[in-house]
Amino acid sequence: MGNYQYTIWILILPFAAFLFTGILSGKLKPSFTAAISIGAIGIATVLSYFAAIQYFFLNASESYTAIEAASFTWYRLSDTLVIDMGILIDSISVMMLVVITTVSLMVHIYSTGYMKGDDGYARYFTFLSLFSFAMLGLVLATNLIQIYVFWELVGLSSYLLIGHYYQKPSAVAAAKKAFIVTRFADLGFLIGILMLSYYTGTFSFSEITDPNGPLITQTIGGVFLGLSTLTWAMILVFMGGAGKSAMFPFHIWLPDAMEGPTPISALIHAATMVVAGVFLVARMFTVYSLAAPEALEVIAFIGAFTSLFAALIAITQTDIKKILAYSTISQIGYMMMALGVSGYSGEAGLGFTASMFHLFTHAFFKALLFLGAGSIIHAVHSNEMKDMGNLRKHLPATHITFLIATLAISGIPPFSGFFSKDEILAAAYASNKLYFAVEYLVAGLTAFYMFRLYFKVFWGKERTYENIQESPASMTIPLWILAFGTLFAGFLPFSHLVTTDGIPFDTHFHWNIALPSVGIALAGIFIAAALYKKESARSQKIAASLGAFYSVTKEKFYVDEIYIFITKKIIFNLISMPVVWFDRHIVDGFMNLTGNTTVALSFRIRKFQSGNIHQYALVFLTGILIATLFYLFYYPN
Amino acid sequence: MIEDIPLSHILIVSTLIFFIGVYGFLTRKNMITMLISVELVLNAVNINFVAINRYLYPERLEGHFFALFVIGIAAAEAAVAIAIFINLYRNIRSIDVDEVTEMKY
Amino acid sequence: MSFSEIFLMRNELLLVTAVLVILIADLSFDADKRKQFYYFSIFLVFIVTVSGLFPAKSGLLFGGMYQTGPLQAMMKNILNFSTLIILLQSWGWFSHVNQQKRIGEFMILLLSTLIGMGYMISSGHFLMFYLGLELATIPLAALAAYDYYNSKSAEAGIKLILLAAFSSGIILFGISLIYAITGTMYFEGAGQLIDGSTLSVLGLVLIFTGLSFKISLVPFHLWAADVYEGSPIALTSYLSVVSKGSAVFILLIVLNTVFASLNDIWDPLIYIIIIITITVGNLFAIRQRNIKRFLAFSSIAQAGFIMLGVINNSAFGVATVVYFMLVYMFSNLAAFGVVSAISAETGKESIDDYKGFYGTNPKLSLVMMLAMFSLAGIPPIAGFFGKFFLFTAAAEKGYYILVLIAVLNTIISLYYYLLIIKTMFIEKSDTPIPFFKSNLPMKISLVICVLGMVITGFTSGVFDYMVEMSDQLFSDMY
Amino acid sequence: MLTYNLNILLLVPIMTLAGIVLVKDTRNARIVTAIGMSVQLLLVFVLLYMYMAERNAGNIDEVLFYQDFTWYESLNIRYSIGVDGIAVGLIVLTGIVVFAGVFASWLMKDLVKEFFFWLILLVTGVFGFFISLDLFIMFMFFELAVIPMYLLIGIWGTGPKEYSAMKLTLMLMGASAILLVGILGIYFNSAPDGGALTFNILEISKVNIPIDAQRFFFPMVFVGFGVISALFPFHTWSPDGHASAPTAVSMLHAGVLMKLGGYGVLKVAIYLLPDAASEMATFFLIFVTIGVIYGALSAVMQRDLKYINAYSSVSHVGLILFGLLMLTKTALNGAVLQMISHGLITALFFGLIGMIYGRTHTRMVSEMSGLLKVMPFLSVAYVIAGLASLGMPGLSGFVAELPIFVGAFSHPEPFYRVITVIAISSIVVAAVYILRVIAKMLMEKVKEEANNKLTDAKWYEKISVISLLLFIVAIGLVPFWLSEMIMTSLEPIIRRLN
Amino acid sequence: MGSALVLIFAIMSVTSRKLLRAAIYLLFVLIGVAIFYLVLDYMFLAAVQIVVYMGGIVVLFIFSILLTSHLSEKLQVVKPLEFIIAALVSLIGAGVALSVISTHTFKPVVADSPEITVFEIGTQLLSYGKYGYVLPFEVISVLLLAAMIAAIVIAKREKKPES
Repeated sequence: MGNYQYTIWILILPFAAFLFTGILSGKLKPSFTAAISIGAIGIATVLSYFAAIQYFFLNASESYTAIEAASFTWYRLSDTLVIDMGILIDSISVMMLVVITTVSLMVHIYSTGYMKGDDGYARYFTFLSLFSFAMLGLVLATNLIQIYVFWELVGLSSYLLIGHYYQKPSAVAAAKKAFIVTRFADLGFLIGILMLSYYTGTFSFSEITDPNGPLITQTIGGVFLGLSTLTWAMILVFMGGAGKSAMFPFHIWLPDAMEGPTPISALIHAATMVVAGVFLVARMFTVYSLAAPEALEVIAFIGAFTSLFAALIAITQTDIKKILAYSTISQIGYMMMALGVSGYSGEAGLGFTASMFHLFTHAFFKALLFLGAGSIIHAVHSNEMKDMGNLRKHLPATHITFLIATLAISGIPPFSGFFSKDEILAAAYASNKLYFAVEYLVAGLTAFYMFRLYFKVFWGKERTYENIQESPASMTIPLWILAFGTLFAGFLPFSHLVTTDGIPFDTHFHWNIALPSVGIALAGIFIAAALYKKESARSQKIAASLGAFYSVTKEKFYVDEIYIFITKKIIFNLISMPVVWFDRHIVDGFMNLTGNTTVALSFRIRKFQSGNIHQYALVFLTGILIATLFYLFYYPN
Repeated sequence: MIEDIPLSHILIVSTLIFFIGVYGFLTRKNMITMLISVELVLNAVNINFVAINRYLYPERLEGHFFALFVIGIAAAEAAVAIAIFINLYRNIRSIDVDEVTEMKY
Repeated sequence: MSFSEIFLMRNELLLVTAVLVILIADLSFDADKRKQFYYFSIFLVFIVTVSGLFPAKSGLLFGGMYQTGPLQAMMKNILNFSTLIILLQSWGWFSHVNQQKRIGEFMILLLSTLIGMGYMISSGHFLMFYLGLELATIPLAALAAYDYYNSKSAEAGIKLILLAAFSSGIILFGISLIYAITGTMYFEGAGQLIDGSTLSVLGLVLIFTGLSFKISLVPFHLWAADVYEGSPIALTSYLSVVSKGSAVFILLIVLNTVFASLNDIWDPLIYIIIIITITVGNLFAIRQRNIKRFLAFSSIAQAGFIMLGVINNSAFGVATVVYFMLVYMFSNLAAFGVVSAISAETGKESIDDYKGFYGTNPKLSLVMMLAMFSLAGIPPIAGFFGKFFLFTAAAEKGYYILVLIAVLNTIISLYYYLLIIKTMFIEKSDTPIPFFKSNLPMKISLVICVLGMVITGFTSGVFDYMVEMSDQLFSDMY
Repeated sequence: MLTYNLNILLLVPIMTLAGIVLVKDTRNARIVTAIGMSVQLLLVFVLLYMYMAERNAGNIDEVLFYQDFTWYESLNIRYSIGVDGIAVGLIVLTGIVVFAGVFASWLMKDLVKEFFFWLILLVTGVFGFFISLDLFIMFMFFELAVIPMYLLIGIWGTGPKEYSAMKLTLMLMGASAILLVGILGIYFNSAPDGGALTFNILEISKVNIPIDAQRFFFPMVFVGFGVISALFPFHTWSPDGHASAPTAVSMLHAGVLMKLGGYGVLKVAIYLLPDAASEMATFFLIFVTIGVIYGALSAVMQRDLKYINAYSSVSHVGLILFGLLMLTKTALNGAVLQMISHGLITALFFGLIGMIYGRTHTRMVSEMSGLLKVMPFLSVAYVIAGLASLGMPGLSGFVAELPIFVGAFSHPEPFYRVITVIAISSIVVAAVYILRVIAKMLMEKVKEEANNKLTDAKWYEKISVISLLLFIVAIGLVPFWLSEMIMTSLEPIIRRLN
Repeated sequence: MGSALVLIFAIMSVTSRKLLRAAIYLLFVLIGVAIFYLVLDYMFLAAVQIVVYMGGIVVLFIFSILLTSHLSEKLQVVKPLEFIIAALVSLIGAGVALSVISTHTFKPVVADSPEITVFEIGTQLLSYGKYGYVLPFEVISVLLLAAMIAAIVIAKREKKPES
């Protein structure tokens, strides 16, 4: 145990930076805005590292326990249900702190070069601070509502940053899409939270995820469609995670989100925000593992499926950022699958550890890839691979760092990706051979498409470039730092740090799995080299021979079209339009009808008032007669 | 003499006159004839009052006096009504009720 | 009967005196001093009105033929006051050349109907009731036909007198039946002897319908619109406020004395009549383009609302009716005042002519708006309180459905009142009624009405006093 | 000890009214109004402060600053006023919204005096409604608040204003008519064990109205108040009315007037008729839930900004009724918060729409684009309003909707949870229609040539916008003070429900 | 049989196509009614009936008929439908009234009654106690005055001024 009070500043600083630069936007010099943001995240980074060292290495005890470093009541919903805002320090949150602050700081620095001269320079940094704050708040959350709050804020900053080039229609559309898709997924998350709170009467992780707590030890709730209510709740929670982490079928927003500035893609859509779903599942892992194993199976399935699915699409894409986006989806699928196959405690929890490990390493190499891509785009002013070729001459620093990251993601030792991927494969192998087979294939596909990208961009034919030059130091330094991380992150003893129950365990190296996986990765690399190292027609031939399959994957399995069909055709045209029609014509029509009928009736009965005295007298008399007859029959005394 | 005629007989007659008057009021087009019908109605009522007074409550003359006043009022009413008829006649040269339907609906 | 007791009748006596003084004065004011004569007459009415403000005692005169009490006095005050206001509003009409000479006769006839109403309200005997009723009707017919170059006016007079004669025939028939059963025409005696036989029910129906004619309840209302439209405006407002009010009050007295023991029988009758009266009145009012005719139907609907207080058949109900009459007087007379000002100035009586009226005559249109809101029952204007108490009265008896129907009908009425406001405030016209200055009496009357509409609701004392008086009346009389 | 005289909340508007009548030229009319409403806003905050101070001092009375004068003795109608936390919250809302509204209509051109007169009269009614504890005066103020609407829309509105004004007025007054019957019913059942009948809410809350009477009158009171809260299927006045109304009126109407309904449902229907409320909640919930979803779905297809916002109000105000009908403390708390939050948000929306309309002269989303570039202040404010409306944490919408859902979900009946899930899905639809507008109207390039020359907000518009924004953020970030204030005041109602 | 005659005259007075004849038939009815009064020993009333009605009202009618109509002119009859409805309503009305009256059991008839003298009538008319009629007497005098003024002011019309 120790005093982690200072961690509160990790949250406060970016938030203060956001508020300060946000409120005074337009009044500050853009460079000053950037300086404030960088300063804030820089201090936060230092504090995060300090916290990590304190937590992992200055910790006296054998196991890592969760510590509530700070907590105050933000909002009282009822006498028992209270929403706290606080800081939860445990192994995964500390690990995430390191990841987020590091990548974020790098991206901040990188951006000063990348975004130079942009109209929205100040705005960009303001929102970056907001994102950092939200993401840090998310991982430090002590309870479900807090995580939901920051979850939404993360989504918001993602929306704002994707839409940074708001005058570009495609960016606007992408931002909207990202928001709405994740929002829809969050609906499930929210309902899941409500269900959990209904059964437990609390939002707090410390109570919900307590392995000896009531939620896990006692069966609660009824059974619905063959699964317990708790399982349903956990599946719904996962739905939120799937939305943020772009799991099938919610993945569609992520490739479009590449419309944002590239550093944003690196930070939000590669390293940090998109793994929030993985983090969420990890955060709730105790419950999943001990009380809702069926939900875990769902997670494993979705994860495995997505990783294959996205990898297949990635092969055929031509936009470098899209390729990276699909690769991100695929890699997150890996992590999800790993969580899904994981057991609880000790060696059985390898999948969990592996997933976190992969998350950690992935953050470094994927951020590096994106920033490298950013560097390329910065130089070439295009996203399309057809505009690139033989860039290794022009962009040497970018080339080297990019290659390191590509090797890492392909799982080539000794780069970090190799270690984490190996653990995942081992976990899958131990649990489900089918998943192992799928992931094994995906490893090969990954190596293939990444090297396809690499070769097409850095080798291949020289194109005509306009005054092309290597990016400024502000951009290359972060690349080198991240490359350094990519190189050495794999050597961290993760199973000693991050485990399901906080108790470290020893892993041994799975040679039987590692060697074949390296083998298939190399195979992928060789195929890619053969096809793309030199410009040739072979790739087109293969594509043509695959025919329909090629075009289906190139069109991303038409998932977007299905979505558009469902929203435009079904929800808008078949539900909303009729609702509007119903409202205008039936409901409002009824109100108007009442009025019109009254007026029409008024016109109808005007003959009653004919102006003729005879008739008046007749009506008079009839009135009397009716009254009298009424009494004669009803009061016959 | 009242031994010979039962009360109900008189009441029946008066009621019939009343409704004859009503019928006249409903069917006559000339205003003066309508007024005549009203006089029939009033007379019918008067018969009622007087007969009831005489047969049932002879000790007090309430019905009798009532009838007396009704006659007086009938006269006043007729006078004013006829004055208005004449005025109308000067305006539209007719005292037919079907002609006075300028205001309706 | 002592000399002092005769002062219980001071309202009627003063009115008779006033009539006689006007009769004489009419001869002594020359043709060029008609305005002085007009003011003189108003002054007389004013004196009568003020005299009514002195505390009134209750008592019986002439062996019970005449009965009075604070509530009756209050009702008479309302009627006197209304008459005063109506006369104040009439100068515009009087000042026309062909009317000038006949101010005297007009005043005499109007005041004599007021005498009739006074006697009617105070009657304790069917004969007095009948005489009062006739005195309150026959001169009115003449007044309706007063504008004798206008065939509409004559038509109004004819419709009024013929149908009134017919309805009084019906009332008389009813009275004769009651007489046959009870053998007495004093309300008190008749009330004790009434037996609930079919004959008495028939008598009740006939008397009730005869009075309904006066109050213009549907289906006995058909004369009202035509007569209101054809009559001079002064008389229209008089009919809709004074004449109607007195009839309602005597209906209350008759129902609660003579037919008190039959209230289970007359409740359903009133119940149904309320519904059809309000509905039909509203439905007809929606479509009217002539403002007088419009107000006629609106006042028919209002009569239906008044009956909500009658159906309560207790002291509280009586108080709500009297209170509503007071409020209704202010509101309706404010409306009629504006209409008559415009009519006298421009001769326009169609609602369409009121387009853009706010642009040219903001003050008058504001008065009109207040009147419309008051009639519709919009707070904080007095009409709201009046209606609310009437609803309370009906609800007290448990007639919630009836109240519901009535309040839903207020929406229809709100609709057409808003139409008037819309015409004045929102719609534009190329030829709006030009700006004009109202004459002094008109201004005074409108100020009084507006003050009345605004203040009456807030000063709870008025209503509380009425409830108290009404309780007293019930404990004294019944 | 210093006590707060609530009458001052009525006095200031009335004096403002007098001031408006007395001043000669139109410029001064708006200055008088602005001063009056600023003073009012200040007083509202004094009230808030004193209320909290009093509560912190340990005063646990059900209402504070209670005053009671007999008015109509014969009917036991009393002028009783007092506030609890709920009322204070809504009074604060009203103060802010009207303050913002006055500044938003600074440039009102024709018949300025009249406009402000009617506007302030309406406000007087609203303040009166929130402080009253007697059903009679409550009803009186209710109608007083509704009726100026007719003229405000009819004279100063746009589009089919006469039709809209008439529809709105008639439907709302129709509702109040039904309500009247309900109130009379409560009154005549207010002393089932004998004793004096009363309109006083506090006194009625101490007796148990016979269950038959409750069953009969609850629907009337609920529907009566519900219509002004756009209860399905009686909501159709709302889109037309809001669309036609001038800016300040839309702000006040959607922002404050629609809340009268919710407040009434809570303080009259639920508080005084708790048994029937429990029995009939399920039935009415069906309509309310339809309204929530239905409003949201309708908003998606609208093209006119005001219609979008009006339907969105139908949906969001539906959530108020939804929370109220759940009858759990958390949900009630959320419902009250939603009243305040939605009031601020929708007022901001309508204010902004008015300001944008004043520049572009169109409210059609398709006829505008890229406004963020030309009017950044208004656009950013619009985005924030949108985010608040779709329930973004950190803004008031979230802290209001969350307790509704949590409270609704904690209901023991499974049906309620199912219906809650349906209602929650409206927030996704909300995201769709809000983001659609933001994307189309504010972002992308300016397509219309003329729009390039438009100016951003003027100082008075900034005052209006910022005052609203400030509270949206304040409540969103620190909901604690407000929710605690409401929560304590919900205690008596909860006790009645059990 | 006397009453039958009265009824016949009554019917004729409301159906006669000639105006003047209708008035004359009314006269007969009135006489018949006066005879009723005589039969019932109400001499004074009978006298008043004859004086006021025959001397006043009927004469008034005849004058006004002469003023407003051509004697030869036949009165128009109402449309058949209107006639049927009117007849029906009257008949039903009569039927209802008769059935009610005939089923009602009146209190026993008091056979002998005291003689009524004009003096008694006069005394009662001017007495102001119970069963005294001085107040109605005064009221009807106001009424008659008003009616007189009304009739004059309406009937006496001047030429419309040129304006």
